Amino acid sequence: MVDLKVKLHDIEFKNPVTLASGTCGFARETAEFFEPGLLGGYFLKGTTLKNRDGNNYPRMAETPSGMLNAVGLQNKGIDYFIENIYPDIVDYDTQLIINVNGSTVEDYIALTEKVNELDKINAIELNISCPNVKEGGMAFGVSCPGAEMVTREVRKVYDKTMIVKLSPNVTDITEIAKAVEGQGADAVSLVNTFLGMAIDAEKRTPLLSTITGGLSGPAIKPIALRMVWQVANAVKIPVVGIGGIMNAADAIEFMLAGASVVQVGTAIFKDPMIPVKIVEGIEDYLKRHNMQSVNELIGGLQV
Amino acid sequence: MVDLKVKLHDIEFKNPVTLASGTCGFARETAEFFEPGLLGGYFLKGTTLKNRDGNNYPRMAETPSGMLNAVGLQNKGIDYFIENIYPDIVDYDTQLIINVNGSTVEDYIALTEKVNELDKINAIELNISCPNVKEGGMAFGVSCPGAEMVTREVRKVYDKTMIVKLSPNVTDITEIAKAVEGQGADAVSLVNTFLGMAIDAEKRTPLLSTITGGLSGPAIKPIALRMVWQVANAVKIPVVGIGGIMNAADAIEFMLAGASVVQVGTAIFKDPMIPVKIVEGIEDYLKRHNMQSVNELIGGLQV
Amino acid sequence: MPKKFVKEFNVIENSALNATNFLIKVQSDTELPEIKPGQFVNIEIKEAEEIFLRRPFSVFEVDYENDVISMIVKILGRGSRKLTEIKAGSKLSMVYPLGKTFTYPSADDKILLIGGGSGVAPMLFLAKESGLPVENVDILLGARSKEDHINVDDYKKYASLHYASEDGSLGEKGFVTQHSVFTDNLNSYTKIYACGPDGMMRAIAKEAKAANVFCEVSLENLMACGFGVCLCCIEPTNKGNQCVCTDGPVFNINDLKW
Amino acid sequence: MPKKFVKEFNVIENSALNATNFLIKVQSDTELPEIKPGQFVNIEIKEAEEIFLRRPFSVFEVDYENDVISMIVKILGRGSRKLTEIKAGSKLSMVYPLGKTFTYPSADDKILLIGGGSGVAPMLFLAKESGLPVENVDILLGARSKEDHINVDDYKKYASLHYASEDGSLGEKGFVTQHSVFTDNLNSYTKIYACGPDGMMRAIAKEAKAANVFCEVSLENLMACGFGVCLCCIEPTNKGNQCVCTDGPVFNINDLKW
Ligand SMILES: Cc1cc2nc3c(=O)[nH]c(=O)nc-3n(C[C@H](O)[C@H](O)[C@H](O)COP(=O)(O)OP(=O)(O)OC[C@H]3O[C@@H](n4cnc5c(N)ncnc54)[C@H](O)[C@@H]3O)c2cc1C
Ligand SMILES: Cc1cc2nc3c(=O)[nH]c(=O)nc-3n(C[C@H](O)[C@H](O)[C@H](O)COP(=O)(O)OP(=O)(O)OC[C@H]3O[C@@H](n4cnc5c(N)ncnc54)[C@H](O)[C@@H]3O)c2cc1C
Ligand SMILES: Cc1cc2nc3c(=O)[nH]c(=O)nc-3n(C[C@H](O)[C@H](O)[C@H](O)COP(=O)(O)O)c2cc1C
Ligand SMILES: Cc1cc2nc3c(=O)[nH]c(=O)nc-3n(C[C@H](O)[C@H](O)[C@H](O)COP(=O)(O)O)c2cc1C
Ligand code: FES
Ligand code: FES
Repeated sequence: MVDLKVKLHDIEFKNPVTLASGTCGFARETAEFFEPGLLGGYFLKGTTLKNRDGNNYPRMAETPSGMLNAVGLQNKGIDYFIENIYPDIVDYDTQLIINVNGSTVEDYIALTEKVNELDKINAIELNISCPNVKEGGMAFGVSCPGAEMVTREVRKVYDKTMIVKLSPNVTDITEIAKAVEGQGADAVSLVNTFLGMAIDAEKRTPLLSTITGGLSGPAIKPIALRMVWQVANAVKIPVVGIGGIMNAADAIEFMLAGASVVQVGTAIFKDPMIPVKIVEGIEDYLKRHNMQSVNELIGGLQV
Repeated sequence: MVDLKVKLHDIEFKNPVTLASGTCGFARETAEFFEPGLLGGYFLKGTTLKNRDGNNYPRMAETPSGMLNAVGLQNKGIDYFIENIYPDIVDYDTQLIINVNGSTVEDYIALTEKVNELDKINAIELNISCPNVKEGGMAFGVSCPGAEMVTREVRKVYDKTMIVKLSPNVTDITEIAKAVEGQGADAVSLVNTFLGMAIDAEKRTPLLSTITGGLSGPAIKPIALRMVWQVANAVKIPVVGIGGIMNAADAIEFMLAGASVVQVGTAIFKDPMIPVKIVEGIEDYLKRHNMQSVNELIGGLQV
Repeated sequence: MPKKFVKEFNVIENSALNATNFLIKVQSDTELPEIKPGQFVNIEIKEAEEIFLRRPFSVFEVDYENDVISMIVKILGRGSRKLTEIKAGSKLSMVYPLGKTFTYPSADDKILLIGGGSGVAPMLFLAKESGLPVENVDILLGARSKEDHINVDDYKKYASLHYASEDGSLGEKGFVTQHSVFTDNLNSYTKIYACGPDGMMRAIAKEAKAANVFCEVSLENLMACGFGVCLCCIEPTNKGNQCVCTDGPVFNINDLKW
Repeated sequence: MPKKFVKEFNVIENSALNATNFLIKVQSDTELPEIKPGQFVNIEIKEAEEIFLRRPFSVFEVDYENDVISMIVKILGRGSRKLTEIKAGSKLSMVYPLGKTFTYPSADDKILLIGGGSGVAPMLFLAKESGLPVENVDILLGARSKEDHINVDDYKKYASLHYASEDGSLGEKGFVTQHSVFTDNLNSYTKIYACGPDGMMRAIAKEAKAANVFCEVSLENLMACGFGVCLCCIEPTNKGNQCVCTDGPVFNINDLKW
């Protein structure tokens, strides 16, 4: 038997495979395909203080080996979540992590205080990297002072595991990672989507209502992998790897580069069973390579 | 008859389709497939003051809809070019542009002074964005002061068309574009490759000798297109669009986003005839859309 | 117990209905769940360059005896074209069953089903499933010309068939909303159902609203996931932005902001 | 006048030589240029997900009469596997002819051709083209076992055939460098040519250097473009980093840094 358990700061995941925020709804949707307890955890859909309608349709464009989205954090707000969704999912035998989003630091604090009350939620993911909203969002994530401020203020009100989600749309992601580590982040997750754009050449119009959107999927994997590798070598806190993971080999690559946990995002649009197959694939890999624990993979790249 | 001619500052291209530096050698190699006079121009292989061996093998890794390279500016130096290559290509009926690369500002100046002597070369492309060299390269291109310095100093010794090639590995590419515009750049070209990485999961080693390399190909197109759009809206000088252009529709999208000229790169590894097909495809598009001149496409996106 | 599945089906038939429409039949080696008109499958387009996402197609017929699902695929772009090239004997990965069905008519309803473009399949499926006597069901199909219509004579046992074509080559000349069953008798129907191009459905909805007739439309918004997690397929409704893939694809026009 | 071409060929044959090696024959509808042993084609692997670049394969045979080129494709990974699934009747896009040929033997040369793995094709092609009497040509093929060898009996008219297999199931047991033609008679050859796995070629080169015998190897470095523009396929040589695709793939071992 190989051991798939990994720790991220002080919470344990039964395996390193989790789903990325915004691509797994509130876990209930994937539960129609498979038992949520099969996965290490779920990073739930980005939640804000109040209801948000998100951006106008069309919000999606297919691109080579990827897609652009411009959802813009559509959600019914944290109170709706607590009252109507949380009770449905509280018994899932997996880690549930809330992805919180604010336009202001006060938003993040207010959200965190509400999340604090939820016993089942052992960790929070601060999204300071959403490219699809006008205020807040990525603005915090692309400068050290912005990232530091959000991290510092939330840290004051949150004692459980605090993960800060970083934007790849920066010159040096290690600077931002070090900045949030310095303000008490327990882990960093990366990457969020890359700001991109698609045009309909025949119609001469943008394909997204917002003109630009966030690029995800295998197309971004090489860049995301590089960033995870750089950040894992720059900070002491654990790293959650995200970006174009489609199969077990991809997940293993992120772990070799230094990720303790991985998030699968866009892949589940292609095949909702991929996350489960990745868990199996990692187990198989460990057996084939005579490894006892998945922890042996973390940062195991031979350079 | 539709008019395919475009101007970039004060030089004219017979059509907007050119080949990107590092992907068309010194134009002679593609001449084995087609007449170089069919294209608007060639951005020749990155040239340095002295011979450079480049990085160790392996230098290449295939990625989803793209590839990583870590060539590291292998070339025989500017003097070799002038003596042994320039005479071979001087009669090509197309624009030939030298892509110059330095480790120091002095290198750029010395190179430019030598290029100045070459009558056939009407423009220079300052590569301040190569991610695959240890000194210089991208270092200049990811900060405004660095980019400004190179641009300003080269401007002092170069009177013909000076194009500065920008790195996409930055938080805000419009800042860099505006900075080089402020120092006298006649045009900007973007993007160079994205810093990425690939790992062999089974062997647990990087696929490139240099660990990281530059990502190119259709995978990066949505990000490159967004950057061209942003820069075209931020500066007054013309923009050369680069990144994952595989066909006429892609080229047209870049022009709609604001590019006056496009460079085709990685696509020719897939099919050396693609650039010629793109010229034909643009002509066909203009006819179908009842346009007289390709200039109608530039910045023609309806938002 | 899962309610939705990802599965490789065996393609048992792919036949051209006309130049751009194909009937694709796939068989499962396990029992099918119940699938209703309006519900759809999300199909992986394999071995195609630069196609990343699945493509959604309405279920056209279900044969529970043989565990066979059929779809009518109209060639629109790269993915649908590639799909119509699939050979009997190959595999097709589908996510299913997705979306919700129509409000079924009651025994005394008189219904009009209007299909155009890629929206014909769910209308024919609903006609068959409606359980109404043939005289209570009218099907109106619209297309550019005779060649773009598919042969649906088999449905004469479920409904009266009416055709509109823009060039007048089959049935009445014009759009479906210009057809006599629509212009003259709209109030004779108690329920109208429509699926097809956005413009067509909006035009129908406008008239149905004016005539105050119950009307449901099945939308075909662009989708990334098809099962409610990406929030890309949204349609503004009186209940806020709703997901076409899970809250729909069937919507009552009174709930839409049309 | 172009010297290199991109063209869609018609696949006229794809037959399994053994479990992992396939003979693929393609026909041009225009006249072929001259193609020599060691030269290669760069093949587009169509309709394959996540394969972006072409894959290079040595030319195995050229039939100028019918404008047919053959390749022997060994399954190594995704691209080569996909290629071996191609059906006669389909199209194959190739960039050709690429690379340089070997230094041809002169009439009085006695040559040894050593092939292993995916490197068999250029050796057989060279044997045929060498123009030498059969007694002056030895072919030595290495593989893991009998099953991994392909049948090359047709080449008996051009050369004496020798086999090495790691398990001893065909010919002598061991690597090609442990085979008697190699260990006992190396000095009897005036020219040695080799193509195969890197390790094999390096081992051969070492012995050939020690024995001071002329030796050329055909390298199979990873390639992006195949025609000398990307500088990805480089091999360090005494003349600096050279491109395997244009300066090679054939190199004299004395020029290599091995
Ligand atoms: C719930 C649902 C049920 C459907 N049922 C059927 C069906 O039964 N039969 C059928 O033939 N088709 C059906 N469709 C439409 C089908 O999904 C699209 O035709 C298909 O996805 C197009 O893919 P493509 O790769 O061929 O086109 P692409 O190459 O991706 O696109 C070609 C052009 O069509 C546009 N386009 C693509 N998809 C849509 C869409 N869904 N709506 C509007 N414009 C679009 C694109 O923007 C582009 O301009 C349904 C769609 C939905 C959402
Ligand atoms: C000039 C030249 C001539 C060749 N001639 C032949 C021939 O006649 N017949 C034949 O079967 N093959 C030949 N090859 C090798 C052939 O190109 C590769 O086997 C093929 O590209 C592998 O592609 P793939 O998609 O199957 O493997 P991938 O899935 O891309 O790779 C599978 C594994 O193999 C490794 N790999 C891939 N290509 C190579 C390579 N070129 N060298 C070493 N390792 C590699 C990869 O790193 C990876 O680990 C030749 C190569 C060159 C450069
Ligand atoms: C449709 C969509 C919606 C997303 N919504 C969110 C979100 O609400 N919060 C967030 O932090 N990231 C969001 N993301 C980003 C993903 O969590 C992930 O960081 C990104 O998609 C890269 O991973 P991938 O390539 O595996 O998809 C979203 C991504 C997509 C595609
Ligand atoms: C193999 C390779 C070598 C390159 N060498 C150079 C170079 O010498 N100088 C330069 O400015 N850009 C170089 N580039 C970057 C390209 O010019 C281009 O900016 C980039 O590849 C993006 O375009 P594409 O996606 O069309 O390839 C190189 C790219 C590749 C793939
Ligand atoms: S397509 Fe993803 S929510 Fe509807
Ligand atoms: S493969 Fe590009 S130079 Fe050889």
